Amino acid sequence: MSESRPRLIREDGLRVDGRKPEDLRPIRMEVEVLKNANGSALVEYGGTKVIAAVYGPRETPKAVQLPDRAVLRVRYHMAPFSTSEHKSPAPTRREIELSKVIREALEAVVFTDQFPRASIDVFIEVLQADGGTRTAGLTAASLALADAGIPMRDLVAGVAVGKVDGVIVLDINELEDEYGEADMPLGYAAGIGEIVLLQLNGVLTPEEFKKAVELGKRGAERIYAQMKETLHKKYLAVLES
Amino acid sequence: MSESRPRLIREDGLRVDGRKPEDLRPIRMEVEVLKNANGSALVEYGGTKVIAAVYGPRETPKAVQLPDRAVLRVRYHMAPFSTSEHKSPAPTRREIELSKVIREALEAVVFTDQFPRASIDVFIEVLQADGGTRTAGLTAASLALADAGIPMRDLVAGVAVGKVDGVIVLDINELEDEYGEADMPLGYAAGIGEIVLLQLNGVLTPEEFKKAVELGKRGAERIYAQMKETLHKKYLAVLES
Amino acid sequence: MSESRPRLIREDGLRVDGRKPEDLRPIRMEVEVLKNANGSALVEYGGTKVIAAVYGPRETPKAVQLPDRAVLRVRYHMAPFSTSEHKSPAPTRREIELSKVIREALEAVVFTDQFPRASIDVFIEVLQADGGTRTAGLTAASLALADAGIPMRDLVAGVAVGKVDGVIVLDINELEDEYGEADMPLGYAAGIGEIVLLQLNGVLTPEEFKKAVELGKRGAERIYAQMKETLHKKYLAVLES
Amino acid sequence: MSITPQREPIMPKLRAENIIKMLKKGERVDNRGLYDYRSISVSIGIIGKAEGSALVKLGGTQVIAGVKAELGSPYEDRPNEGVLQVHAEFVPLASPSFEPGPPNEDAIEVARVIDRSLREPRAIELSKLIVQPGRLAWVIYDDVYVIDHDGNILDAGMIASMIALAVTKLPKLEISGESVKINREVKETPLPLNTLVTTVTMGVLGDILVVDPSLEEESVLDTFISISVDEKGRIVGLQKKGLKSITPKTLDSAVEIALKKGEQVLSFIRKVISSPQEYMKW
Amino acid sequence: MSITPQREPIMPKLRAENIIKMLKKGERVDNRGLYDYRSISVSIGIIGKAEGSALVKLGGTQVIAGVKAELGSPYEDRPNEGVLQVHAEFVPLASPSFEPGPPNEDAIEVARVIDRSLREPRAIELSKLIVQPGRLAWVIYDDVYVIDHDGNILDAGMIASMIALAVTKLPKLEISGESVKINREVKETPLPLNTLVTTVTMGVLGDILVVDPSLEEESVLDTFISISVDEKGRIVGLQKKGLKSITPKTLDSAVEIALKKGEQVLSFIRKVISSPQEYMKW
Amino acid sequence: MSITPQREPIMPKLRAENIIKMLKKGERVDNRGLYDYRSISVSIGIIGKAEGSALVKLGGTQVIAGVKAELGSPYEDRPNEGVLQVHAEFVPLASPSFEPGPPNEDAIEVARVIDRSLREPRAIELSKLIVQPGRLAWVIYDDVYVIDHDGNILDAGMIASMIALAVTKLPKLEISGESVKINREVKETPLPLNTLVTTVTMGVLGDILVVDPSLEEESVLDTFISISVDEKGRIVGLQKKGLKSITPKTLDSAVEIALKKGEQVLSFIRKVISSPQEYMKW
Repeated sequence: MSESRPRLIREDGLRVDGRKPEDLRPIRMEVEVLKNANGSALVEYGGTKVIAAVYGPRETPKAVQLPDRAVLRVRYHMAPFSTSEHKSPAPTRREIELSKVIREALEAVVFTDQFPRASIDVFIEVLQADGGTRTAGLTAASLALADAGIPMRDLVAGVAVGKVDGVIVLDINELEDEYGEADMPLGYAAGIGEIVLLQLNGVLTPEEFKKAVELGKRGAERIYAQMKETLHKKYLAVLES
Repeated sequence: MSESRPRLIREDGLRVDGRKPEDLRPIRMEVEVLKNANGSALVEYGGTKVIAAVYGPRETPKAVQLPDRAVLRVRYHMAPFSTSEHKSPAPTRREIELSKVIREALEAVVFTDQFPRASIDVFIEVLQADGGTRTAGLTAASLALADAGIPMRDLVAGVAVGKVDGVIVLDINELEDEYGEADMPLGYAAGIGEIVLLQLNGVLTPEEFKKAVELGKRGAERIYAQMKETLHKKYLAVLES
Repeated sequence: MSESRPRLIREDGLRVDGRKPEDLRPIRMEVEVLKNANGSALVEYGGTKVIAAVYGPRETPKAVQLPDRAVLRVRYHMAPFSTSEHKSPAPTRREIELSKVIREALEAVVFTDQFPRASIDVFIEVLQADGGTRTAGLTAASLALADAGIPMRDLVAGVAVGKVDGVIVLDINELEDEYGEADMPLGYAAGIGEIVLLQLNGVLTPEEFKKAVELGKRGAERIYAQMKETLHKKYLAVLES
Repeated sequence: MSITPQREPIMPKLRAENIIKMLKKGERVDNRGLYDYRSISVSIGIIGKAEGSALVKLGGTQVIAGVKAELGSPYEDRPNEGVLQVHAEFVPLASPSFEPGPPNEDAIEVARVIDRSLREPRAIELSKLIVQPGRLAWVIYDDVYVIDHDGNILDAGMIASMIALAVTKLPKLEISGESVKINREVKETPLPLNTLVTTVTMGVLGDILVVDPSLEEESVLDTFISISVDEKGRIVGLQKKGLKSITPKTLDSAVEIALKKGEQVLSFIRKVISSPQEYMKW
Repeated sequence: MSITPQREPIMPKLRAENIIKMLKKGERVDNRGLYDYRSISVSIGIIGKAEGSALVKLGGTQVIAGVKAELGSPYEDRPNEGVLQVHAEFVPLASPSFEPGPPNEDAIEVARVIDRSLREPRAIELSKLIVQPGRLAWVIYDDVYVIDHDGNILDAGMIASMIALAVTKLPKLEISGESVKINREVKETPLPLNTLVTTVTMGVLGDILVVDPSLEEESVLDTFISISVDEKGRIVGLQKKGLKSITPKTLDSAVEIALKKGEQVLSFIRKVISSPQEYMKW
Repeated sequence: MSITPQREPIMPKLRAENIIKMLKKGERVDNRGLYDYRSISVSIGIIGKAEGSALVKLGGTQVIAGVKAELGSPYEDRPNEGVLQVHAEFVPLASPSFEPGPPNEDAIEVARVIDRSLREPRAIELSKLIVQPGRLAWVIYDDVYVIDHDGNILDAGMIASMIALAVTKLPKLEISGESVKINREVKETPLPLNTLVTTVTMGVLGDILVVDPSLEEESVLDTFISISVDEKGRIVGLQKKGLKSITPKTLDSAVEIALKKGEQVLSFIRKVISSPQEYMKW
């Protein structure tokens, strides 16, 4: 944090990658990218590349079944080559926590009560990590669930808001995450206006926090629109074929 | 063992902490110290602090059930802050062996045949280790079983006898354990006069061994009396309330 | 591979241990060497010592049962003292692969369809490793299966062919394995002329490969004959007793 | 893999409905107000072998935090700082629903939220814990040990950790040439702290917020939010948990409550650590 | 312990019989000839953070190979060489029959066959990857990541690995005195290669050989042989897999086919790595 | 967690009752006296690659002890001593009730009792196994490998360990400056021993003691006591095992028997190691 901390907001007020504080990185979305999975999606937020697959509703071992709803089983996992340094394949404490946080975000929107005793399995693989992997992963998971035809109350868009050099900025990249003052991942069901994931890793005043949530919601709404369009295109393509 | 081995018996014949060879350390006992467990006890032998909880008789996975008796499941475990150096939470070979030895000591007194297919689970947590943790743990487990109302042939009192600077001494502390010539943990059902736990870690002549067993029995009897009193007080308190 | 690579073919055309290229090492076989196992065998190829035991057909956990055949469960395992350097007991990736390769070699000959829902368990312990442990292990497993009375289409003999200093040689030892150009373990059901195990760890021209397979088959046939004789002797002994 | 958990413990339906009904009227089964903490009691120094320790009873929940200091390597990307390691163990002694074995996702989450709440506002001044830059540093282990689980483990663990760290004394270092050794006989230097921190955990029932939920309440509430605050009134961490969503409006209220309740808890912590001798009984 | 696996996925009996019947007539359900590979497509450089990477689609099978370079110790018995580590992960995203957890025997076998196929013909000149003899060497991690499993993972993983290694550029080393650091901003030196290598995997049905079996074919064929070949037409590895035996005569045919098909695959790899820019789209 | 085990193997009730009835009359199903060991046979040096090895057959029980010597760090609190590590593996080859996997509590107990029995009387003079004080020491691995389990693994393992250690020759060390290497071609220095040690294991049936119980006897007896003795007639270890208690009176008898039988076993061990060449057949 000390020596070579880079400057994150340039003199012209722009960020290290030339974005304005409220800009998203270029975002790419694609669904049905895998053959075996019931649903799948590839999502890129700038250099962050994530792929998600959904299997289910399917049979699940008795020991984890619930009588009145489906269980969600979610794994957030990083490929060994996704980070600057080679990552060991064993799940880290961070991966275990993020799997839980993403699962809980999805619990809030999936109509699990329609599939008692079944499981809906969501596998998220981070292929390249450049900031915002959990939120890109949540977006990908939501798209993959839609692609699998799992009924949901709403789609969920994920985006990380940060504070860098004192400025509240949208969709932080790895450099901004590492050297910034705060990283606040948000999962937002924009159609119904509900927050399904929220963490704060950093320090914010109450005013900054309010501003960050506001900026995050607006960013998520834009991502949400792109998600809708992506799914719409796919269904059109299906209808037209 | 070499360089800085401290003197364990002072010129006046007393031990490093001022006790006579046949002295116990100050012993504290308390039962019903936890809310969730069916029975619990806190036991201190000098600086050694141990807490034990009993859950059961309760349902147990089919794979471990026995048709004609309850299974005992016992875990002896040390808190990471219980030792001079920070202890990793993964169970050591020592903890695995001591869990077995304590389980077997309890098998000898619990009327397990009254609860076929059930399990009686005993969890012992060493909060601070200053010598005699397994025997203090056994005492605590026995109190917690009584507190849980599990029927037993007798209570069991644990105490470690040692040999330090050639002298057979009662209830050794950590320093005496580390630099002494022998550590002999004993579990004794004093009411029925039976030995339920016995190990020897050290070297004794047959005569010393006899003396050590004798001293251990006498010490255990004193601890046993205090256990009875502790339970008695609690039941009185219950009756009076 | 560089500095002190020893010469593997001497000026007289013989190998480091004095064998001709097509020579086997002294081979010892013994069956029924253990009391508990249903079948067992001890096999030595020179300095390589392997023991195999068979338990089964026996009941197996539901989760692994197959409705129309027995499952084979095979473990190839090296004793900690079997290698030059002390080996950790945890299974290595190599041991996991070899367990699979040996299991598949046995699948090809065991009449597993006669024992639906059962398991046939084969445990191979390498007591000393001096080259060719998997092939000696396969030979031992095959003998132990016969000793256990498990019906098979044929016995299987294992032998490793190698290329050392450019020469194709039979039954390589550890030195030849370490410094040679190729190690090709072969499992051969000589009675029916079928290959059940084949791997190549090294570089061969197509012509050398052909020659190596040929040499391996001839070597395996000799081992196969000794296996037959070993079993024959045992049954004679049984008949005579 | 994170899996939807079984709800534990299973509560009679009537009892559950009653708890909900009362909460909707602003009442709680234990007569607390919606924003009241249960009573908190503290015992300091109960683990003499630890460099610092505290037992916190938050209602029926009991958590011990034990702090140990060891020498180790600094992180490669932080060559001039000491190391903080927070771990939580939910030992089976504490609850019929805890299993022996490595920490599960709940224990890991508790430890990581406490860790971040300490790390982000630099509650501990890690730069003062370096011994030889790039080579040797103090490694501070904060172990959160749950011994009785009656709800809101996080706040109990956070308070216990904060107090244990605040009363921690580092052992003396004996340095001779290259060799550095710990002399645990002498413990003198307090851990350098920049601020106290606490978490405020609330259950969420629609737009109703319930501070410091008990185990019974936890098992009928689906959703929780924990907000970490420091002495400067800043938000230094946040974690939403549970199965349901939260609206932005409720989030605003939660922040407001957390700042207010957090201040109270921090005052309590300050009181404890300023007269530790009064809390040295167990 | 290796255990006879369940057959996955379970295929309708009629479908299975039809596949077999067709194979016996020399035909395949997807209209390929017995010795034809499915179409192969390649995307290079999709993982910018990796020193080299390639996504290979072999029919419906998708495999990513990512190559990372780190500094580490050389093996004790190879003090003058760098280290190659090949690992394969069959992540549960790729198939309903893959489970989370450490690599199972199938993933380990795939990794080890690729490893040996690279190691034995010295495809990578490891002696050029030593930094300080006996002390410091490049450790090259080749991670084979299966993301969609439609049969013949080995060949897809081998091709992806070979291409990823061929396009790998080592980061710059910044050496000052004893200290050696990796500067990943500058990646310049290609990995020194001696030859390209590939595997050719065939299903075995009696004396019929079926190149590049699809998942459907894999599930009706019991036995497989994978033969590794290099650019000099040598056999640099071989692995028989599966439940049945193979006759020496069929083995001879397999070698012949492998040499021929291997050459074709190696040409394809050469084409890709000689004009990598054409394959940089995903 | 230690769990009451299933009783293995299950024995016909009549057989069990008969064994008990006989023991009560002082008789055993295999015609031994109550205090008789089964026949012991020894093969030395069967593992040429080990620094020392012995196969011991105690009746139907077969145990191999293999001793390996490596270089490693001394323990921090024992900077002037070598290191002894005793491990036991109950491999599934040896019994239908043994499972593959890491050592269970029974295997750990056997290893630790052997370890303590060697360590406490300083059977091996560890101070002579230091190479560079505080930095480099011989690490002696004694691996107890059970290959056939017919009861009383501990005594078989102890005897095998003692013999294997007594015949162990350390490899030569090649020292040049800072570098120390093991040359396993030359093995010359015997391990420095101070005394021989053995355990004497007895089954307990009320006040009846049964030396060297067979597997059948083990499965009807609930309780065991193992007493370790050295050549000076001292008690150098003790472990009570099993489900029942033992009275002080029976304990006295057990000590008496152990001292007597231990002396006999130690004589046997002495005989073996004084003419090892006679025991080099397998």
